[in-house]
Parts: sequence; structure tokens; C-alpha cells
Amino acid sequence: MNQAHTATAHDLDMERTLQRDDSVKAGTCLVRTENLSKQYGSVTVLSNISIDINAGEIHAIIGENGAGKSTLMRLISGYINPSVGGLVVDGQPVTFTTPHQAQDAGIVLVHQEILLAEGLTVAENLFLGRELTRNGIVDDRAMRRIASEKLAELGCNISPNMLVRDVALADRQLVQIARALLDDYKLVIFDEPTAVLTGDEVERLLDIVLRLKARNMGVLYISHRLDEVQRLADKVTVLRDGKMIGTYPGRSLSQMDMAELMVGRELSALYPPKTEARARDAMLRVTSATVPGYVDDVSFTAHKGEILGFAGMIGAGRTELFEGIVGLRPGHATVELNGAPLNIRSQREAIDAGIGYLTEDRKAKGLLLQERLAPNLTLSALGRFNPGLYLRKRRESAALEDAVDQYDIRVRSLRLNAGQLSGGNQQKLLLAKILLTNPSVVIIDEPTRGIDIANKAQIYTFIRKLVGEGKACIVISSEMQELIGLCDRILVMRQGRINGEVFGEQMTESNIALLATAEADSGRASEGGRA
Amino acid sequence: MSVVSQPARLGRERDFSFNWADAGPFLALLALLVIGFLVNPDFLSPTNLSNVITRSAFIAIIAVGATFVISSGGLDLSVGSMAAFITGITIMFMNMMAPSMGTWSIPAGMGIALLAGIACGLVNGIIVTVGKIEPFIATLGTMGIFRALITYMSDGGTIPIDRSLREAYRPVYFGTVAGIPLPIIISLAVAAIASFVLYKTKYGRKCAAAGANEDVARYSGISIVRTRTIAYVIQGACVAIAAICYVPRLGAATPTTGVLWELQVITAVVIGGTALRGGKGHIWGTVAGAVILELIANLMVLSDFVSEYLVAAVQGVIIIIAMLIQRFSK
Amino acid sequence: MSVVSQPARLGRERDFSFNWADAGPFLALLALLVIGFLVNPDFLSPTNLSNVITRSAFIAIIAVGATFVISSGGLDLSVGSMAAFITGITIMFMNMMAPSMGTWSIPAGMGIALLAGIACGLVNGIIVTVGKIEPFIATLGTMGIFRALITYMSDGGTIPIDRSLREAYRPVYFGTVAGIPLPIIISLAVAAIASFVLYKTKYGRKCAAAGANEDVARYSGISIVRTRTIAYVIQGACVAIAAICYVPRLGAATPTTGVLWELQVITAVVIGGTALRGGKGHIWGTVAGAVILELIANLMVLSDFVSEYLVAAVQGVIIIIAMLIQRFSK
Amino acid sequence: DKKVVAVSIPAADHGWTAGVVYHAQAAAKEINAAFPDVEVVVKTSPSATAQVSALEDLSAGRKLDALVILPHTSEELTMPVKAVKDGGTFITVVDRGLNDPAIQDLYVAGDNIAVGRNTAKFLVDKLGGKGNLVVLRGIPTVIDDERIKGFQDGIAGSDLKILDIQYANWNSDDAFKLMQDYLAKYPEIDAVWANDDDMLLGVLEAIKESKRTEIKYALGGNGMKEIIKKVIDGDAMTPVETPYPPSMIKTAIYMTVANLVGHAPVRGAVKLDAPLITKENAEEYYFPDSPF
Ligand SMILES: Nc1ncnc2c1ncn2[C@@H]1O[C@H](COP(=O)(O)OP(=O)(O)OP(=O)(O)O)[C@@H](O)[C@H]1O
Ligand SMILES: Nc1ncnc2c1ncn2[C@@H]1O[C@H](COP(=O)(O)OP(=O)(O)OP(=O)(O)O)[C@@H](O)[C@H]1O
Ligand SMILES: [Mg+2]
Ligand SMILES: [Mg+2]
Repeated sequence: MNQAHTATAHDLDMERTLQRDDSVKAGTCLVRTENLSKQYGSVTVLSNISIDINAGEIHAIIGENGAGKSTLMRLISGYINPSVGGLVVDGQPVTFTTPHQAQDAGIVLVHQEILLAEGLTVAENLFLGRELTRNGIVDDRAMRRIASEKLAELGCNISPNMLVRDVALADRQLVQIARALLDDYKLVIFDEPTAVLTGDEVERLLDIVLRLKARNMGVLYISHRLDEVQRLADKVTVLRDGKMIGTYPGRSLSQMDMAELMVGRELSALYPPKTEARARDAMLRVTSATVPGYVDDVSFTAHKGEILGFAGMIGAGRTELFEGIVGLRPGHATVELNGAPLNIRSQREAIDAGIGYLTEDRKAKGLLLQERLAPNLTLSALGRFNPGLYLRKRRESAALEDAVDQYDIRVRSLRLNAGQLSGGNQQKLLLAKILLTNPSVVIIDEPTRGIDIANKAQIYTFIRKLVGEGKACIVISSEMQELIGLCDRILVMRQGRINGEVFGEQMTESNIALLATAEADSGRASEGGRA
Repeated sequence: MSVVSQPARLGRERDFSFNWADAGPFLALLALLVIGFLVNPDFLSPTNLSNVITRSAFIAIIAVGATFVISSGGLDLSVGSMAAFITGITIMFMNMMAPSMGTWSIPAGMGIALLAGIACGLVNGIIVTVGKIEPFIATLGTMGIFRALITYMSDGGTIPIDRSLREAYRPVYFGTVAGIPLPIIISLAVAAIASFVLYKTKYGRKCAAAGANEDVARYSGISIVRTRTIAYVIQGACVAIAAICYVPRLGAATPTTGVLWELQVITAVVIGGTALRGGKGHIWGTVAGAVILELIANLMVLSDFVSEYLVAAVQGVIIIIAMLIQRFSK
Repeated sequence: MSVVSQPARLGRERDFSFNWADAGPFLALLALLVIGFLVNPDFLSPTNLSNVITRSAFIAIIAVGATFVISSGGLDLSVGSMAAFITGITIMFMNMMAPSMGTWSIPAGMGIALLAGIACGLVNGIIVTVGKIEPFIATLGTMGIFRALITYMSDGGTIPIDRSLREAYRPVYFGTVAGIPLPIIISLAVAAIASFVLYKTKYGRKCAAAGANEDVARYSGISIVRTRTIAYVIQGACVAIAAICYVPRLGAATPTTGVLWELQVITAVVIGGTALRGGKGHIWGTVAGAVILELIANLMVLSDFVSEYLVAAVQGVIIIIAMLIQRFSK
Repeated sequence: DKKVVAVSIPAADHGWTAGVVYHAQAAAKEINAAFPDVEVVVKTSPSATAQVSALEDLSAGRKLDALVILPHTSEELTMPVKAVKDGGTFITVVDRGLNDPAIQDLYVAGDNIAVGRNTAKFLVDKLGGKGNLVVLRGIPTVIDDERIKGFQDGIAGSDLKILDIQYANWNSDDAFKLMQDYLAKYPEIDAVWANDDDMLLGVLEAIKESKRTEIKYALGGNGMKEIIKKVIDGDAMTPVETPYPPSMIKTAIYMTVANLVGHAPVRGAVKLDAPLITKENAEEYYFPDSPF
């Protein structure tokens, strides 16, 4: 009784938090950065950034990979300290030495890279460091309920009791976002919040961002998806190579303008032209792939010279399907490559057979963050650098220099650790790493997650070039536009099965969305006949 | 074919299902009891079981503390020598006070034991957290220090408790309440309080968070230094409680008291299901782990199969098998 | 607008900069030598230094193997008893063969030692990787097993090497080449080969990757099971080499051979700069760590400050201080 | 109905305890074969705590008619042995006395103080009452203490000087290292005493390797067969030995069984002395088949 009562009181509290009409008036300056600069060693990563962040305003920060966006955000929210310059919060100069101080001052950051404790549950992570208590006892029930509600608001209905370890990447991102929305903050900073989200969740998130604005909170918003920026931003600040190019009123810029401001030169078309459809040889044929718990009896074929897309909502099982195929998860599938049957039990065997898989979770599964760039690059293809007894470091450095050139990895020194690269550049390094194994079938899970628009074009061109060389490429992506622009054919998954296929003219957002969400009504669609 | 099955749902709703992972140590315990009975029916006699469980109380109490330390991402190799050191201090203090205070020196000595335990834990905690030294090395260092101190205090011999106090102190180990030996009750109480702290308080959450992911914890405003230091202090207090129960059993502290307890303690914690790399701690699993270890030793004494020389081998094998049972019960 | 600058071009600048982090253990070593000299000038006498370094060879060789295990994310507590067990097997084999083979039984015994070491390492590796048991527990189990086996083999007493072989075998410990004692040469050779393997080969990379992040390693096509098992096998081989050097020193295996070596070994590895949670291994640091430990023990005897009872305490303090020196040299 | 005799001894963790285990097991085997109505059960324990546990375990299961115990430590085992005695068991204590002598029915012991004292006397005698000594002691326990005390008493009044005394854990490796360090530290050493033969092995090896010639004696104690062999062979550095025979456990078991089967009531205390073993009498202390 008592318990129920208190919990309700708490609910009201939470509601009040969100609906409170703060005394802060729209337009007052919440945070001002004054000549913020950041140096790592002799390298200047950010110089002289001065911006105003106002209440009731969505302020977007855009810039190429490595431009310094995340660094700026970390400075504002106390994760790192500036080398020069400082912050003014509510008119007072302040120095935050910990993120917690920034949070106490009402500033919270939703990280680009996911920062959750994998061994704890969703609810525990959400309330970490600010558990609700009743008489000194942590109130798990209330926390679980509020966690469910908050997550549901974001369109995420995972159980708050799940261990974060078992939660899909997109859901983890939503948990991070929910964490920032839980409390009474004045300024919420989103660093590429939508990079791992699919259509629906993105819409919900944008909605929430607009509601924050309506409540006179300040929002800093970073995204490489310029359409979002255009829809949301009241102001846009452009960074390039750590310098501020300028702050512009949001509506005044077209996406093309933004892109060119970021890049500093004119951009060509985003997507390379598709090669014309012709009869192709089957390259990778997968029959009855099953991954217990996630994927149920999936069959498909990827052809030589084809870019095959996989669409679906979060939890559709695309990642699991391919992890199952390349032997990273228990499951079974009949796999044929160029007509020869393969028996793949581990990633090694997949790589040796010529199937490369690039993970969507670069931080936890893709790169050794504490390790130098070269060893990261060559980790899957060590054999190539080990002609006799030992590894040739010189060849490795050469390969790194090549990769830096070819994939335009923006690093200021080749002796950084992978963790010191900006998010987008990590992604490029990962792509280089997998292509170093020289696969004939390349499976890329979320190829452009966190990559800026100019580099996206590069990567697309690159993928197109790969298939032009006679490889097959499978692209799993949550960005429908990307799939439509890039792929020759798209398979849509839903709840662990292939729910349909689109190609040519049929490749439209509405068709894909329909297949991704609705049950195919005339039996299960499969590509079988057309393959 | 119209109904799409929902295979992905499987992972989800484990809210109320029985948690097999947590049950592991208890299953291993059960298996051991059955084997024990088959080997020698006396094994399950009430006297034997009560003896064994009473004995396991020391390790259990210390291991409960170790669960905090390990859960928070630390490790403590010094517990065995710390127990000897605290026992020594306590006995010396009681002996000193006995002439003036009589049997009141016993509770006073217990207080001193607790203070000493907390102080030792604090030293460990500060070296590990403030000194930023790998816990393995830091506590290996203090292990040597505590061991040397007890050797010094005892001049390499023994520190026996005053005869006048013996009888009065005896019940703390040999007494029973409602037929249950006191050490069992004390260790259950310690475990109950510990599981309250670990599962129901903010501190417990901080502990698990510090062990699960230091960065995340730090960013959430949790002070790793404070959290981990407190864990070591709790460990120290637990060692002190164990020492308090220990004194009446053997009536003396010697330089060999508590040798290798640290390994037993850590084994109990790990058998109990807490991962050595930190994260969620399993208090009751730890207690089960301590009982398992003592049962294995008991089984060795009661069974006549094994050559004296091979006892350690069989114990090793059983521990590995117990861990495998746990693995497969997951 | 202007063309984007290409900051990426900077390339290979600082390849040859001095790495302070790696220098930690050597600085600690230096500090110790200086302190030692101040305490007792004999400390730096060639005989003393050569004795001490020769003595540290066993621990150094074993610790080089442990660097692989720890770097790959494992741990091995069984090395001390494994050394005793291998020593026992080797001596028994040599004694058995001596009548027929004469001194040829010595190289044959060395071969047997290596085989036994590899087999023991394989057992550890398989229990840890295939059995998926926490390394601490798994190797604690095998530690008991190996210890029991040597006790059993020796009936609790000693297994002395045949008199006919003694003189022929003696040089392996007591011999010198160009004035340098053979064990030092052997341990340097082992360390050199090990650092080649760890830093210059595919396997070394895999090892560090498996320890740094298991998932990343797996997703890069590295078999964790294989990598870690090989690390244990290397550990076994190193223990065997140490055992081979050990036999001529005292000419016998006893149940106390190698007791607590595991702690010294792990301490050497950690003092050497390798993190216990895995990742990069520091072979030369490990060797320095082993020498540091032996020097500390030596210093204790050569200095007159410390009561015999407090030696362990002072050692503990010095180890902690050595770690602090390391910390601050970063 | 068989009479049960439990034997509780330390686990074999170095030479001497190994000898105890060996002799205890040999006795058990012989008696179990010779007396159909007596069952001797031998249990070893690695520590005092474990030994207390073993006592509880042994007496919880069955009624013990007799207990032969070589306690790890006196203090810690006193109360537990008393508890067994209160159950009506005949108690034989070996080697180390309990704190309360009233508990034991029979006491068989060596003389640790004499081990130290007799060795000291020998050195005083041979070195002409003058010289530098270094001493290696074992693990901090009562036995170790008593031997050291006996030794110190033995040299009292002479000009023999103990330069250094450190622990070497009754372990030949540790003794080897410690001796090397002593040699580095002291240029002039006349004699070495290791209070146990395991350690003496390491000491001898270190001396041999150092090629130092001024060291006249390196003595041990306990009666290890390798050392007695040296005495028999007339070794110059180790001409004498003090026995502390692990076979005392066998004697104790036999006496206890004799008491049980009722040939004669055996009570009281038997103290084995620790005479110097010299070339003349060494043969009687030499058991080549024992592990010790
Ligand atoms: N600890 C560090 N040491 C050295 N350089 C660093 C460190 N952290 C970041 N950098 C460098 O700072 C630059 C800016 O990185 P930042 O993460 O801010 O980029 P970003 O604009 O967020 O890019 P992205 O869009 O790819 O996320 C990068 O070149 C990066 O390599
Ligand atoms: N029906 C479901 N509803 C909600 N969540 C689910 C469902 N099925 C699976 N999940 C969760 O989602 C995860 C599976 O997502 P998976 O990564 O396979 O999807 P995906 O199609 O690759 O999506 P993403 O775009 O995130 O890569 C699993 O961890 C599971 O916990
Ligand atoms: Mg970024
Ligand atoms: Mg996915």
C-alpha cells in the first residue's frame, strides 16, 4: 500500500520534471563556450570555438569525420578539460572536471559511442549513480517501471531486466538516450544519436527532441544525416578541421549547402551510378539459415557483381543471420560459394573461404581501442604480413599508409591508438581492415554508421568498385535511403525471416517499410523463384 | 504459412523464470551431498554436517567480504594473514585487559578486532585505489606485512589466550542457539546483511558498477576510489568477525594461522558464481561455495579410497568438476 | 573554396621515441641497485650479483611463459607445483635410464621434461578454454593435482638424482660461458625467443588481441581457444626449461620444490608492466621483475636493519614501493 | 567389533613430516595385518585448522578407541583433543605436548631443545669455544623456537657468535639462497647450523659452489638418511647429526595398540633423547628405505 503510494508520488515527480515550465526563458543563453581549444600533445584538435547555446533552441553541429564535434561535446559536458578557453554557464564561468559536475549543472551528453555497463541490467544502467530509494532501500520495482515507460516512449520495448550484454546495439543507444532524459537537465547533447537507429525510432527521437525544445531546454545535436539537421535545427554550427567555419540559421541552409560548408569544396553525387541489371552468376548461396532465437529458415543468393541490401527493423535478425553464416554464432546454414559447398564453423574459416564480415559494433567487436592503428588494420589478415617466420612491420606501416590514403582516414598521426580516432574514422579503419583480407563476398553491417556525407560518397563508390571487380557485396543498413541509393536489390527481413524482396522500380521507402513491418499476406515471400 | 513465428522473442521475457545461473553452486552442493552419502552414509549424519558447516563459517564470512571486493573489481590476497594478525591483536588485548576487566575484556577485544579489521581493510583499499596498484600485487604486499607482524608479535611462537577467558569465550564457537551452532548463525547473519547491502542499497549498485565497467561508473558520478575502498573496509570487517569466531576454536594465534585462506576464500567466491573480473556479486553463492570446499575436505577424511598423498589431487579434481557442473547448469 | 588539407600525411614521425611506460620496471631495478649499494656495498659485488641473477633465472623463465598466459587473458597458479612435478618425472626418468644410457640419459631426460611440460600446459589450457572454467580456479585445481602427484611419487620425501649423473649434469646450473652463468644465458635466450614470438609473429598478435578484447579477436577470425591453449602450452614448456636448469642445483625433487613460485611469477609479470587483465605483454619487463624480486630478498639478508620476523613485511613494502615507482615513471 | 585407532598427523610437506607419514602408514599396515580386531586409520592434515577439522570428522563418524596425534601446534589442538578425550578415547600424544598434560594418557616425544643444545655443544667443543656462526631456522613454530632456544643455550658462555639468523622455511631451495647471501655478506664463517636436514642440503650445495674453504662445519638435525650417510662416510664438514626420528610415531602407535589389545596397560611419558650421531653409532639410525 505504502509502496504503491510512494511509487505514484514518484511518477508525478517524473511527470513534473518533464512538463515543468522552467523559469528559463526561450533564447536565454544557457552555455557559452569561450575560445575553447583542445590539444593532444602537439596536435590541436579544436581551436578557438566560441558558440552560444540558448534555451529553447536546437543547435546542430556538423562537420566531417574528425572535425572535432565529439571533442567539443566532451569539453562542454566535462568528460575532458580544455587546453585553453572555458565555459560560461548561466553567466558564470565554470570548469567541470567530471561529467557528474556538468550533470549537476544541468548538462548531459548522450555519447556517440555507447557507454553502458554490459554486465548490469537495463534498469540498473539507466539509474546508475542516481538510484531511486525508499527508506534507503533501492526501489527496483519503481525503477523498472519507470525504465519501461521511458524506453517505451522512445519506442523501445525491451525488458528492463535484460542484461545490457544481451541487448541489440540500437536498443543500447535508446537506453543511453533514455538515461539522458530521465532527469531534469537544461541542456541535452546528442552526439549522433540516430546513427544506429532505424526509421521508426529516428522519428520518435526527433519528436522527443522537439518536445525538449518546446520545454525550453537547450539541445545540441550532432548528426551526419543532414535531413535530420535540416528538420530540427534552429542554428547550425559548422566545424572543419577543428576550426569554426561559422554559425548559420538552420532554415537558411539546404543540405547541399551544409555539405559544402563542411567539406570546403563542391560535392559530387552521393551515390555512384548502378551498373545495369544483367544475368549474373550466383556467388554466395545460403539455404535454410537458422540461428536459434533469432533467425528462422532464411535462404537467399548473392550474385557476382551485385550489391545486395538487407533491410529490416531493429531486431529483425539481420545481424544475427550473418553472424550465424560466418560462424560467429551457433546456428546452421547450407552455404555455397561459387557452387562449392562450404562448412564454416568460425570466422577464420569464413575469412579463408573469402567471406568478409564487418561488424556493426565497431567499439566492442571491431577494433582494439587501446592498440595502435597498424595492428588493428592487419589483425584479420596477419598472414599477408608474415611471409616467413615473422611479421614485417614495414609492410604493415605501408598497408596503413595505403589504407589512410585510400579510405581517407583522417588521422593526425599514424601512432595514435584506434580509440583516439573519431567515430567515423574508426569506421573507415574497420572497413579497411576487413577488405585487407581480400574477400570475394563482403558483408558490411551498417557501412556508413557515423560517416560524414563526403565520405559516404567515397565509401559507396568504393563498394561499387568492389563489385565491379567481380565481388559480391551484401549491405545491411538501417538507412533506407542508403539501401535504395546503393543497392541493386534489397531483401527485407522481419522477425527472423525474409519477408520480401524489392528491386528496380519497386525499391521505394514505402515498399520496404511495408515489408519490414507487415506480415506478407500471401505466404512467405522468398526470392527463391527469381534467384 | 501465414503466421510468422516469433523466434526473436525467446530471449526476452526471462523476468520470472527460474535463474539457473544462480542455482549453479547450489546444484553442485547437492551433487556433493549425494556423492558424500554414497561414499559414506555417516557423511549426512547431523553431527557431521553441523561440524562441517560450522567450520566453513570462517571462510564463508571472509568470503562474503571478498564478494564485495571482487564484485567491485578488486582482489584481496591478504585475508589469511590479516585474520592471523587480527587474531593476534585481539588475544593480546584481551590478555592484557583480563586482569582488570575480567570477562568484559572479551567484548572489548571484539571491538578492538573490528577496529583492527577496518583499519587493515582501509590500508589495503587505499594502496589499491589511491596508489593505483594492481590489487593482486598490493594485497600480496600487505599479505607479507600482516604475516610478518603476527610473527613478530608472537616472536615466531604462539599467542595463547588467557586461561581465565577461555571458558567464557568458548560458546562463541561451540555454543548453539535453538540447536544451531553459533558460527552458523553468525555467518548467516553476515550473509543476510551483506546481501541486503549488495542488492538493496545504492552502495551495492555502485560496487557492481565499478566492477562491471569502471568508465561507465565514473561517468555516472560514482567514485571508484571510494567505492572500492569501502569494499576493502567491508572485507576487513568480515575478516575481523571471522577472527572473533576463530579465537575460541583454537585458543591461540600463531604465525601459521590462516595460511592459504586467501585461496580458499577466492575459490569460494568464484565457485559461488561471482566472476573474478568484477561485476555482479553472488553472496549466497559464495556461502554455498565455502560450504562446498569444506565438504570436499570432509569427504576426503571420511572416505578411505585415497592415498594420503593424493588428497590434494582429488580435491583439485572435485573443484574442477564442481565448476563444470555449474557451467552446464547454465 | 579551398581544398581540404590532408592532415593524415604526417606519417611515421615518432617511431623511435623512448617509451617511459616500458621503462618503469628498469627504473625500479636501478633504484633498487642504488639502495642496495648504499645499504651494503657488497651488494654490487660481482659474485653477489651473479648469484642473485642466476637464482632469479627460474622465476624469470617461468614468468616469461606466464607473460604469454596473462597477456592472452589467462592466469596460471599451477606453475610451482608443475615445476616440482616435472622435476620429479625428469629425475625418475634419468635415474631409470642411467644404467643403460649413461650420461646420455641427461639429454633424454630433458626431452621428457619438455614433453611433460607441454602436456601439463595442454591440460591447463584445455580445462580453461574448452571447459570454460575461470583460470584462477582451474589452475588452482591443477596446482593441487601436480603437488599431490609429486608428493605421491616421492612418498613425501625426496627424489634425488643418481650419483652417476650428478657431475655431468652440474654445469647446467653451475657452469659458465664466457664468465656468464649458464642459467642467465638460458633465461636470456628464452626471453629473446619469447619476445620474438610475442612481438614479431602472428601468434604474438593474436595473444595480445585475445587478452585485450575477446570479441574483437573472435570477430577478426582469431580462435580464442587455440590462442589461449597455446599460451598455456608455452607456459608448460617454460616451466620445463626452468625445471631442467633446476635439477642440478639441488639434485633432487621434493614436495616442497616450487612452493609459492606461482605468486613470485605473477608478481614478476605484473611488476614488469603486464596488466593482469590481459593485453600487451612485456617480456623484458617480466625478466626485470624477476630480478627485482630476487634482489629484494637478497637485500633483506645483506642488510642488518630488519629483525628476521619482519623480513616479509619489508619485502611487502618494497614491492609496493617498486610498483609506485613504476606508476610515477609513467 | 573392531577397535578403532585413529592417527592424526601433519601432511607430508617436507622431509621430516614425510618420514612421519611413512612410518605411520607402515605401522598401520603392519598392525592391520597382524591384529584382525584392530583398525588403524591414518589421516594427514596440512594445517592446524585442518587438523582440528579432521579430529571432528574422525570422532563424529564413529567411536574412537584410541587417538594417536602429532599436533601441528600445542595451543590450537589442546581443546579439540580434550573434546575427543571426553568421548572416552585413549589419547596418545606424540612429539609436541598439549598445553594440558592431563589430557594425554601416553606421551611419546623427541627433544627439540636437546637437538639444538647437543649441536651447539659439539660446535663449542670443536671450535674451541670461539668462532662465527650463521643459523638457518625453519618456519615460525614451536619446534623451531625450541631448537633455536636449545642452541642459544648451548653456546651461551662461549665465544661463539651467531652472526645472523634467518628463516628458510625448512626448504632446501630457500636455504640455498639464504646461504649464498650469508656467504656474500660474511667473509669469515666458521660453522653453519641449519635446524633441519632439508635445509642443510641447500646449505651444502651453496658452500660447495662458493668454493669457500674457511667453513669448518655445516650441521643439520633430524636424522635424514642422506645426512646420516654422510656421517657414516666420514664427511669432514658434517661429521655428526642429531636424530629426531620420525619413527617415533610408529613407536607411539605400537604402544597404543599394545595398550588396547590388553597385553599391558601403557601409560606415562616416553622421551626419546637426541644423542649425537657419530660415525660410531650412525648405522643404527640409517634406514635406506625410508623416504627420509
Ligand atoms: N585522445 C586523443 N588523442 C589524440 N587525438 C585525439 C584524441 N581524441 C580525439 N583525437 C583526435 O581529435 C580529432 C577530432 O575527433 P572527434 O571525435 O571530435 O571528431 P568528430 O568530429 O566527432 O568526428 P566523427 O564525425 O567521425 O565522430 C580526430 O582527429 C581524433 O583523431
Ligand atoms: N521481436 C523482437 N522484438 C524486440 N526485440 C527483439 C526482437 N527480436 C530480437 N530482438 C532483439 O534484437 C536483437 C536482434 O537484433 P538484430 O541485431 O538481429 O537486428 P538487426 O536486424 O540486425 O538490427 P540492427 O539494425 O540493430 O542491426 C536481439 O538482441 C534481440 O534481443
Ligand atoms: Mg564524433
Ligand atoms: Mg544489426
